[in-house]
Amino acid sequence: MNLDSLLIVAAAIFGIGLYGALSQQSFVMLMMGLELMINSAILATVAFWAASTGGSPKGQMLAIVFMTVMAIEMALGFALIVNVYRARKADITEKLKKLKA
Amino acid sequence: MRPYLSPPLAVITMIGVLIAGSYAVAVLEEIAGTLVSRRPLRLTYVFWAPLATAALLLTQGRTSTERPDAQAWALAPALLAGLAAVGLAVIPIDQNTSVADPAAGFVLYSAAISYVMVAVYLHGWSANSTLPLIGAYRFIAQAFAFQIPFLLVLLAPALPAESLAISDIVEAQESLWNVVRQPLGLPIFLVVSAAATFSLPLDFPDAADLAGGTSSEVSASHRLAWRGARAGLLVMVAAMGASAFLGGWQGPWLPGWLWVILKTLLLLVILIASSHTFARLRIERFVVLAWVVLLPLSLVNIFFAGALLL
Amino acid sequence: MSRVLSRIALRADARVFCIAGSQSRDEARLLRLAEGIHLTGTPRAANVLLIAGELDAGLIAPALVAHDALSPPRATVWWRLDTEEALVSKNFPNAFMEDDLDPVPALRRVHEELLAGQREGEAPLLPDVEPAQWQGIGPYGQGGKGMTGGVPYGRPMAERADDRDGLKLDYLPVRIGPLFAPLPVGLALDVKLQGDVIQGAAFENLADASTDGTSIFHRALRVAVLIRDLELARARSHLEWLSDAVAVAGAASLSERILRLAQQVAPGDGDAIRAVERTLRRRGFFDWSMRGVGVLKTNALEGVSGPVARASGLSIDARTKEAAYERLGFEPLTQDAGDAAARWIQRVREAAQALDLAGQAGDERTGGSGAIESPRGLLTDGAGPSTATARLVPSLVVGMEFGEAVATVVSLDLDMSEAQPLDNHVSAAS
Amino acid sequence: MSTSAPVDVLFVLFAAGAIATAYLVFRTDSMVRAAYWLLASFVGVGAILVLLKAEFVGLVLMLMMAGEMTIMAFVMVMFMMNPAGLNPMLMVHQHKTAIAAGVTSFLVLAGAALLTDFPNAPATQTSRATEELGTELLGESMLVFETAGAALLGTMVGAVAVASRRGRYGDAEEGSIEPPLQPDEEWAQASAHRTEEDEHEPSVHGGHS
Repeated sequence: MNLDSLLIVAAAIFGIGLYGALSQQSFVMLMMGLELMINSAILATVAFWAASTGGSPKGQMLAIVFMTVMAIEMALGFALIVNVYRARKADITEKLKKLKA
Repeated sequence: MRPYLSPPLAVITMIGVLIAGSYAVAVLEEIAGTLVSRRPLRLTYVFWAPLATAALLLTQGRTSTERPDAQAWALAPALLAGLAAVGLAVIPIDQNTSVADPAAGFVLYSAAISYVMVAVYLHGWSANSTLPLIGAYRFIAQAFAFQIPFLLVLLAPALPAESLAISDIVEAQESLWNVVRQPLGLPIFLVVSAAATFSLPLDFPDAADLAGGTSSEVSASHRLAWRGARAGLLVMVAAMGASAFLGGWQGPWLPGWLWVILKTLLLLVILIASSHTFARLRIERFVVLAWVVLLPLSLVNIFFAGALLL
Repeated sequence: MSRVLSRIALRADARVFCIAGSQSRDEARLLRLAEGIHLTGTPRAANVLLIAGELDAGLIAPALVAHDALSPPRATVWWRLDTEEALVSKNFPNAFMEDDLDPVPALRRVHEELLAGQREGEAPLLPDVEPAQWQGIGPYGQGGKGMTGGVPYGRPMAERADDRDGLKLDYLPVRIGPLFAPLPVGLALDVKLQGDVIQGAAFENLADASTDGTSIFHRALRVAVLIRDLELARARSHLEWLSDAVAVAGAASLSERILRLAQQVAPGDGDAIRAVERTLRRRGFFDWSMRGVGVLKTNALEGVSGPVARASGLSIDARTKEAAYERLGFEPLTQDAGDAAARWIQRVREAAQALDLAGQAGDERTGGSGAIESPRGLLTDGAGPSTATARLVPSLVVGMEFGEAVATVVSLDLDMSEAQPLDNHVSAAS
Repeated sequence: MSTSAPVDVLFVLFAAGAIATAYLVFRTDSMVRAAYWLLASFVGVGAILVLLKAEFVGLVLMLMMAGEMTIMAFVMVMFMMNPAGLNPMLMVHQHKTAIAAGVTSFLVLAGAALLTDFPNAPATQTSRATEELGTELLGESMLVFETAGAALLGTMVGAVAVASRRGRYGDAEEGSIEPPLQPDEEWAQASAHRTEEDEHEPSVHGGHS
């Protein structure tokens, strides 16, 4: 386990997440792609913390900020899904050709 | 840092604790049921019945629902038993012995509790049948209601210890047990524990009005595994209560590990006796109770614990 | 190894799933008190199927499904009771039966023979096939047009419907019953579920209509009977119902205690019942569990009689018209709340009152007047009280959480064999 | 940063598991499975973080994700057709582009990771990381920590407001219609009035031009 291998794992997860976020039609599946990308960001951050910062707690701090971002993304994502579904009965992106109601 | 058990010994200990704990829970259940129903108490029967029932379930063949998610269905009891093992592992057996005592033991324990939701949801969902599915839905409402009070009420004992390691939490109770120092703690903990282990009066996902809920479609060894895992979960919360509020290994005359066992048994008796005493709440009442009463009370508890430190 | 396990398993209670015909449920209920057997709530937990009495025609098909859900090696025992007909023996050819069968020893024997390998486990009675073939017509082999729709395996896919949050989420059409343990025998609820909320409901009565009941209340329609016996039977009926209701509420051990009490009570034991009421109240069955559940307003109670009506404040009771009861100073009890808790309290108090009456009655007899107050309400020749009460169910359970709906139906104390078969399909819109 | 052989073996296992389960998220027909594969991927990453001695962050990640993924599974069952995977499904758009983007981003990031020379200052392998993090959270970085908390609170309030049925002026389905200016005017009239105005506006402008 070294920094290079950790970053390659993070890159692989990021790639899969990007694929999901771009390709999925369903809102929820799309959000799963986003989550995976944030997941890889957390992994990379902590990897840097462990290998390159001499163990300064600031690195872990950044990872916690990422987790906050993930929670915010989930909460807002779900709220928007509910709202869009209420207004348009749409649960996939294709049904939202225009954003104005 | 305390010496750990060697890995093989740790595994054997965990398996032994889980099996012995499930057996103790089954016997206590049997005794409580006999006393409440006012049947004559036949001791040989009480001690044999759990073993015989287990043997019966093991000799039988399993049946399946129509098109279950078979892997997830089989995984769920194993996951639940694994969580019970993880939770039990962080609890020190003795002043000088523990299976695992990580610095963030409290967080690991909390994580195990929150994965109970995953196990129960998978168990109900993957059976592909109505009653288990309703049980799974119910547990989601239940789990989100009890989890935050559960975390908060367990966090309060960590304050005087100034550590998230369970052994430090026990050590900090040398002069005064947390059950006295934080009088709100243990009662709240017992309520949320009944919810976390979904035992009566809060057994919503596996309730009798669902004919067993998430376990209504499981048979034979699968049923045994699920029941065993639930009993293991009960032991896991009782052991945590004993360590976090009743001073764990601390006590006069007897060796530490015996104190841990006795205190765990005491909490098990309280939990099982109350499950044979109180009527099941309605789920919406419980959700309201958890958010409106237990959550503020556990916050008060934490402020109180913090104020004592200043 | 497996032989050792079997030896140990011999000491276990036989795990029995009991299906009772609608005329035999009182006898079947008593098996809960028996030692050496354990009645399960679901067939999957059992290895022996017990069929009590003659099954109603509508219960045969569900009973076959339940039989195949038993854990193998499985066996069936038919406790014939007094029946002569042979619907059960035709459909369960391998069922163990004998004349004057004593159920508990027979179940033990079958259980032990199964474990010892002396009795061969029964094969499934239904063929193991998909209920419908996979229909793939969409571009990815799915059931209908587009991504969804169709009936992939004979199950309709979920469809959107209104819900209380206005989201129009999918609902799931499912049938609960007729062998779902908490509900009365023969009642099958067709519900539309959204999550655990019931959005639409209909019910079907699968119980055979009984032309003439054998209970003392049916006898009292024609001949004068001792009030002492009649009131004792009423108290028993209420306590047996209470035992069932407490079991559904999760307290199996308390349920057993109440059932045992129901067998032991004698005229004049009203105080024993009042002690039960205090126990139930202390344990929270009324205030925590049942308060506010299934409220019935007086104007919804057309044709409804008995404790259900009296728990909503209607003071109607056929007993007030009888001279003998007047002499005993009988006054009907009522409650105001009209919820499940009120119905629980009403029945418990009526049971206590009935025992008091039975204690005072001496040799008083009823008039045999053709209209009798049975434990469930007004019984006349050919019409039972459950018809009107059952009609309340669909509109009552819509909008309820599932457990609340079950508690509500239980609190009505239905006997489906009493309900008329004619308009047995009542439904409420979602 | 050098690690012992058992840790390396565990790392390879967790890493392979995290990547494989991340892939399976988009390769299953069952919504619940998709959500729980994602959870498995998070658990894999969390376990790697624990191996890196970032115990607290790793365990909190796992703890948080159990709840989040169950909500996700639940929302999927609520909003998505075919939640149980009775029908096979592949609901994608711009599939080839997405694959290309995924592979490219992996190659670029991995390449950057391999080619860049990062400073080599491994964390000291003590068990005090949790304690240091706690001191940091409630010491120097308290502002960041508090900001995160405030942001979460704001998000929760906002999310509830967005998702709830009642908008600012009434039912969400009917749109947020402002109340009338005159107290005795009917709401419906006010809204009809305004719609008319909106429709007339362009033609008025057209007349001027």
